[in-house]
Amino acid sequence: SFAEDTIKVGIVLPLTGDQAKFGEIEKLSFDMALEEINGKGGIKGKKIELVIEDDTGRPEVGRSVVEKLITKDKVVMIGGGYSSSVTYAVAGVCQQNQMPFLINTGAADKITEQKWDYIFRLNPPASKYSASVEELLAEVIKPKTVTILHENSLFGTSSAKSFEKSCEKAGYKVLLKQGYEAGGIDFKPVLTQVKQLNPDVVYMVSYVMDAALIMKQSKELKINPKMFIGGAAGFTLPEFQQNAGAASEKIISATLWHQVLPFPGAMDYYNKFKAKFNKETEYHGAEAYAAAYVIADVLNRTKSLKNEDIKKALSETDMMTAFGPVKFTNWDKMTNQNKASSYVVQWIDGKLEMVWPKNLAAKPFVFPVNWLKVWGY
Amino acid sequence: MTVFLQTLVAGVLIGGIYSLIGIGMTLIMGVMGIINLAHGQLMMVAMYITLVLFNVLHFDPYISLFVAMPCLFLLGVLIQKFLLNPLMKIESILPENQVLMTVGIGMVLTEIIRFIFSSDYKSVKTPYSSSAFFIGDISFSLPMCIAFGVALIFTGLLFWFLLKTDIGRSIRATAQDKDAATLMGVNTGRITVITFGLGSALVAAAGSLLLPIFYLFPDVGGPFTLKAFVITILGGLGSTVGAIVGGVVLGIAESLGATYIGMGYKEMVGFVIFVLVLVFLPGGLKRLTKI
Amino acid sequence: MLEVKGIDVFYGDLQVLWDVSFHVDQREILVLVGANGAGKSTTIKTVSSLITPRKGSIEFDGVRLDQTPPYKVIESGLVHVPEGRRLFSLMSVEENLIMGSLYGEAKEKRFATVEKVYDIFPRLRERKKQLAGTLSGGEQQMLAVGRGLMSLPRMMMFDEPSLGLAPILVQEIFHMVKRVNEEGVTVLLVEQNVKQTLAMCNRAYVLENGRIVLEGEGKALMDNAHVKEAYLGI
Amino acid sequence: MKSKNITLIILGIFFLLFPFIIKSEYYQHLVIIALMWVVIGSSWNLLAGYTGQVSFGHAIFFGVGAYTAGIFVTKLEISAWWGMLFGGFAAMLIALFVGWVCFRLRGPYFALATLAGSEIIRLVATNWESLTDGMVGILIIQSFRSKLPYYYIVLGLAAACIYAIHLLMKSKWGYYFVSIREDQDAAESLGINTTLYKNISLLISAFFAGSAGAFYMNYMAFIDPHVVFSLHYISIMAILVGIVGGVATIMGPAVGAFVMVGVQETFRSAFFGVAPRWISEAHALVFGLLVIFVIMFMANGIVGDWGKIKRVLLGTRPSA
Amino acid sequence: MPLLELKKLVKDFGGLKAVNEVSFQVEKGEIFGLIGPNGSGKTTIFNCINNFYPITNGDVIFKGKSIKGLKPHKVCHLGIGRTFQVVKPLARMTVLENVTASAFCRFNTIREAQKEAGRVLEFCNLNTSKEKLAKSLPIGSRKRLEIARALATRPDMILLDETAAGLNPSELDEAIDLIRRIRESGITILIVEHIMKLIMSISDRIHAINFGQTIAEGSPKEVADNPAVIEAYLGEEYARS
Ligand SMILES: Nc1ncnc2c1ncn2[C@@H]1O[C@H](COP(=O)(O)OP(=O)(O)OP(=O)(O)O)[C@@H](O)[C@H]1O
Ligand SMILES: Nc1ncnc2c1ncn2[C@@H]1O[C@H](COP(=O)(O)OP(=O)(O)OP(=O)(O)O)[C@@H](O)[C@H]1O
Ligand SMILES: [Mg+2]
Ligand SMILES: [Mg+2]
Repeated sequence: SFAEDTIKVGIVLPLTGDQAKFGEIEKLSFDMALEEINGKGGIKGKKIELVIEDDTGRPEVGRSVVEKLITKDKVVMIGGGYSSSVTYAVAGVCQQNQMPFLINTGAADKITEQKWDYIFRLNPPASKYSASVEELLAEVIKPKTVTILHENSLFGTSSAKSFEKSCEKAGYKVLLKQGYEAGGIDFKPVLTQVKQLNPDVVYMVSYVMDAALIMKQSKELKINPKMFIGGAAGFTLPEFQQNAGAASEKIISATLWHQVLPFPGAMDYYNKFKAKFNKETEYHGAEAYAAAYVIADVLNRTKSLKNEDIKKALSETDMMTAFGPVKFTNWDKMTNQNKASSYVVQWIDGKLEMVWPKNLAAKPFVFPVNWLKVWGY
Repeated sequence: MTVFLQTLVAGVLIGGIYSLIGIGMTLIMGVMGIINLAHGQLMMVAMYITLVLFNVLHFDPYISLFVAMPCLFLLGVLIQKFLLNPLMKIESILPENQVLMTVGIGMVLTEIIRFIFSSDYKSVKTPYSSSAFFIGDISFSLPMCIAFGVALIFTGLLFWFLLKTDIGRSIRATAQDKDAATLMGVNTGRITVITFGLGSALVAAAGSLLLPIFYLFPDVGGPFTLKAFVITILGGLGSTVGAIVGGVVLGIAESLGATYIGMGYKEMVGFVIFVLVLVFLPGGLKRLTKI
Repeated sequence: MLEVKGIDVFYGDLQVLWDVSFHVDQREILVLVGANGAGKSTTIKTVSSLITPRKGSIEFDGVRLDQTPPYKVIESGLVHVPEGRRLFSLMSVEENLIMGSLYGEAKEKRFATVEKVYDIFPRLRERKKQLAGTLSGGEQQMLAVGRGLMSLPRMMMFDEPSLGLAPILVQEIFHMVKRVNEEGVTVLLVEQNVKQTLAMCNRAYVLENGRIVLEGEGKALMDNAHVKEAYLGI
Repeated sequence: MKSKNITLIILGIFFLLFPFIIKSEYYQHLVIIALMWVVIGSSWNLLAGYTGQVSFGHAIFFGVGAYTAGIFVTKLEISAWWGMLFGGFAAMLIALFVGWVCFRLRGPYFALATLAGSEIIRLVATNWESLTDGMVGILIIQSFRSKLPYYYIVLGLAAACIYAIHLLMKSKWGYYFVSIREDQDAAESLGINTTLYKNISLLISAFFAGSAGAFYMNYMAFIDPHVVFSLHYISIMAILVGIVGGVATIMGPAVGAFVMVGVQETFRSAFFGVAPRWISEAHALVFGLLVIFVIMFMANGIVGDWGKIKRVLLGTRPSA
Repeated sequence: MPLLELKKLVKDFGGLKAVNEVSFQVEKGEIFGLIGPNGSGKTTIFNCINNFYPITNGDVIFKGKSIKGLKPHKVCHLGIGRTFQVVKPLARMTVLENVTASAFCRFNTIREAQKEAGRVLEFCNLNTSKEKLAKSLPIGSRKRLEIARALATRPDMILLDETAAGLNPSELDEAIDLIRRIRESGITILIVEHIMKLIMSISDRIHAINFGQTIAEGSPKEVADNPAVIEAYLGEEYARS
């Protein structure tokens, strides 16, 4: 391809290794968005070319990738960034080289707390994922006691920690907080403890398969709290429902995104992805898809392809995407951080419905729930 | 008390699955002296076979067992014949070359599967996947009980096979002195190949039985390889009965650890036991029980 | 019975045997004599097909051993009791014996043969449950010979069976070799104990630096000046 | 002998001038990473190749070194560069314990115990949040914008490591290490305190691996338990570097490090963008195949089997 | 004062008493033979002296001090060298390196150690195989290498375990000569051997054991004529010839 005809953007994603599954979804979403954008004529007559490189989930490889993108491929900006460790390594290099970097997944709070002006983040930091659940707890469920289970990943640990803090602030007693290594077969030991403690709320930060196992085993043990709450996207995926079966019914979950959200293009994106690749997508994909549109928007608005101009265009972003509104501002200790909101969804009769915030709810929140009856005992 | 009992039951049942994984390892490592770091990956392949049979032909995983086992037997045979046996002839400074070879094999298996099936999580849903029965307050998972029973059966069969049949004896003899076994009329090349095949077939059984309970992705194997080592060392190398005892002890220890130390330390319990046994009870539980 | 014709044998690039030819007749005791490193063990290993000669042929009762895979040699009725015993150290004495009888007739008569071996070596009966690896050197040698007998061979090759044995046992081993021979088994014996072996054998070959240098009846060789000087230390 | 010295001098000059010859930060980064692997691979080689104690847990020492440097920043608020000094010593401290436990074992059991050890320490680092911040990881601010300081520091470390091992192997200790590898009982009967010398080898090895870890912390500025205590990417990679280059040779691990980093990057980037994209996706597969290939056909590594490789490349037959 | 003294040495292997209350004294400068049928516990006694096996009961006194429980390498430093019945060459080191490694026991610099090694190799007639890898040696040379390695640690006493097994008569004469020269250089020798020609001709005194227990001790002739020794070990035929 001729350099003049295309604008090169580098994308850093894990395409092999243990995070490859998500890297793959994001890559497909980027590709899909790219096709749409270029199909509509690209940017001022030029096509965008995404140079998607595999970071293998290792920071030093991520760094090789970004150095290569900058020096060899001469990209104008960089996107992607899945795991926090890689994202941070990449961000450091980008800042040093004054290369604009739009992060769409790497969630460690610290990444945008470095006062790095070339680093922008579309997704909320890990500590903000549960905001809407907290509202729901305060207004409807009003629990006295809570137990927290979370996977021992960066995301799991930090969101469990911030949820614990807000519980303490709200005056709910945290009876138990336990982390686990993802990929366990048997959660019964800890679930037996939960059953014994009999909390009002069981809060779980788990990815999809662990989530299904935990719910199935909770059902086996007949745990009976006021509510089971998922703190992460694991509980919103169709695979969760398929695997957990009856045990998924009436579970609620926080989510950053779901196709039922009233954002223009959300449902379209979901359907199109499913039709095109014959598999499910989820919020990671939506983040990537939205990021691609932000990149296109920025490249459209920028005065030139100079780093500084692109950075300026990025910081002036104010648009609606399939992932929700995107606008980079400085708040709390963070720089160039998009303020994405989070939502609560509930599995009602085998379908995932938006139940919170109230103004966006598609169905009323089902509460209280008689679990033993739901599970068919 | 309920917490303790339920923890114990959960531990024993998961121990059944562990034992099944360990039996294959005890054959390959304990008897043949091959340290197989691709053990879990072989199980992973068996799980994918079971999955495909379920999705395409709607075979119940318990029936697929009888397909996955021969398939993995074949795979094991090929690996031993073309990758591990030739190594014996190569002189190198470190005998641990063979261990690394299995690391390479594990990587290749994982990546091939990833190429075919992508990294997505897969699982099968059977009516009994999450069925449980209660005795008093204590819940027993049905598929885990079945796995436990199968583990017992396989242990018994293997025990008998190794001790009482000529092929079994030939397997042990080959492991101890290849040349001498050859002189006694043992086709040692074929014996190692059969042994690796059998070990693979056994771990395939574990895979098929695990699938209804667990889920599946290309990297699922790694942690199970490590568990298999713990079990084999704990039970005592080459001891079939040791494998089942080792599996159950590991299951119980992990469960108790999860309940009374913390869920995050569950995996660690296994490794700590592993090191303790290696150091303070060389020979494993076999030494205590003399079986 | 056994006919070795002009074999050349190499370890890698290193040639160890040069054009070695000899034959063993039915029912005789044949001895190979030679200094350390002369290639005696190598010859035996080649006969039992553990090593393939680059040149030449080996025929046993019409079977081309050099074209037979090593594990099939025992089925043709030829058994090799290796140097250094090579027992299955983690198996019991009895299991080691059983390993000697994996095929055919030997398998059918297995338990009777085990008893016979125990009669020859009562020490083994005492220790039948002990692991072979914890036996003393002499006990191990007995077991190695016993294991060889288990296959009911027509011909046995012994590689230094008296190595490291107490004088009383050395005698026993020789008696035993004789007895084995009297029962109709042809014997090929490699020994350092030159005097005794030459006295008891029918014929012998002298191997030096990988070549056969002398051949003759045992008694005749004993009078040979070269043998006297080099091997009998007279 | 002389031509060998000349080669070494030329190599030395090349490495000293490298950042001025190749200005691309991308290649500089790759060489920095490769040099770091020279240190890890050489340290593994000392313990495994020369002393015969095959460690499957070198990530323990690498990770402890890295965490020492990181914790200096987060807990003591002093520069992570102190870690370059103390990271090595902290790794030695852990090595004392590892040695105390694992050296009771021989052969593959030692290997398995070190493997378990590295998993244990990874889980400790994950769960001991008050010290390590768990999976949140440790993040520091890089000291230098330019790559030059990092380059020369790691170059110095690699040179020191190789030279130290070179000297060591010509001394009494070197003889003792190899004797232990060949036969521990014989070594013991020759008056060699095998426990002591195995530990000495382990300590030296741990020191270099720990220093490499501390360097990693300084250079990458972010670590978490999965990154630095990784079985596959640190412990196994260390073995591969050693084996590919040639165990029990001085330059083997150095060659192995450059080959492994080079091959990995070449495939990962699909031959720098020349080859079709799917090759990049298959890079892990290629990696596995490479392992199998090396073990089958170059069991003594590139340096160890150099004669053989030359023969194959030149198409000559071995002289009979 | 004897150089080495065993006091009621007992070694159990889980019920099996491999050595049962064996006592003897080896005087400085003598060649002391130890004989006994196979499995009578000779190698086990060696392994107890330099503590490859922990002693169950009894004591071992060397130069007037108990060496019970000392690590094998310490025992070596105190001045006891040994060979192994099943040879243990450092296979992928050269012969010179094998001996140099053991010479480091008394010398710290590589130059001195190599010099000592050269001297010992000369003494043992291994000079021609200096640069060969130990694994490529034939068994006879390997046994001599065992002796050379033990000598290079400059022992006061050396334990030889069947170092002449597998030698033919003329090689045997060389071995006897070597052992005599070792004694002449002032080293006390404790030797186990089944070859009567050797043990009877060079030993000053012989100690015979059976089933781990002493059955006789005395000059070679006394022992050879002892009925218990004949019955258990030599056999009637040997006695007659
Ligand atoms: N595996 C091997 N690789 C290389 N060379 C070998 C090997 N085995 C034996 N040799 C060499 O081959 C030659 C003949 O050895 P062989 O074992 O046949 O001798 P031998 O006559 O049986 O001697 P001994 O009396 O010591 O048993 C020796 O020089 C020996 O060093
Ligand atoms: N590690 C061990 N475990 C159990 N039993 C052992 C062990 N080592 C030796 N034995 C037993 O102890 C007894 C004495 O063995 P030892 O090796 O000392 O005999 P030896 O006198 O050296 O015989 P040989 O002349 O054949 O070498 C034997 O019966 C042997 O089976
Ligand atoms: Mg021989
Ligand atoms: Mg002995």
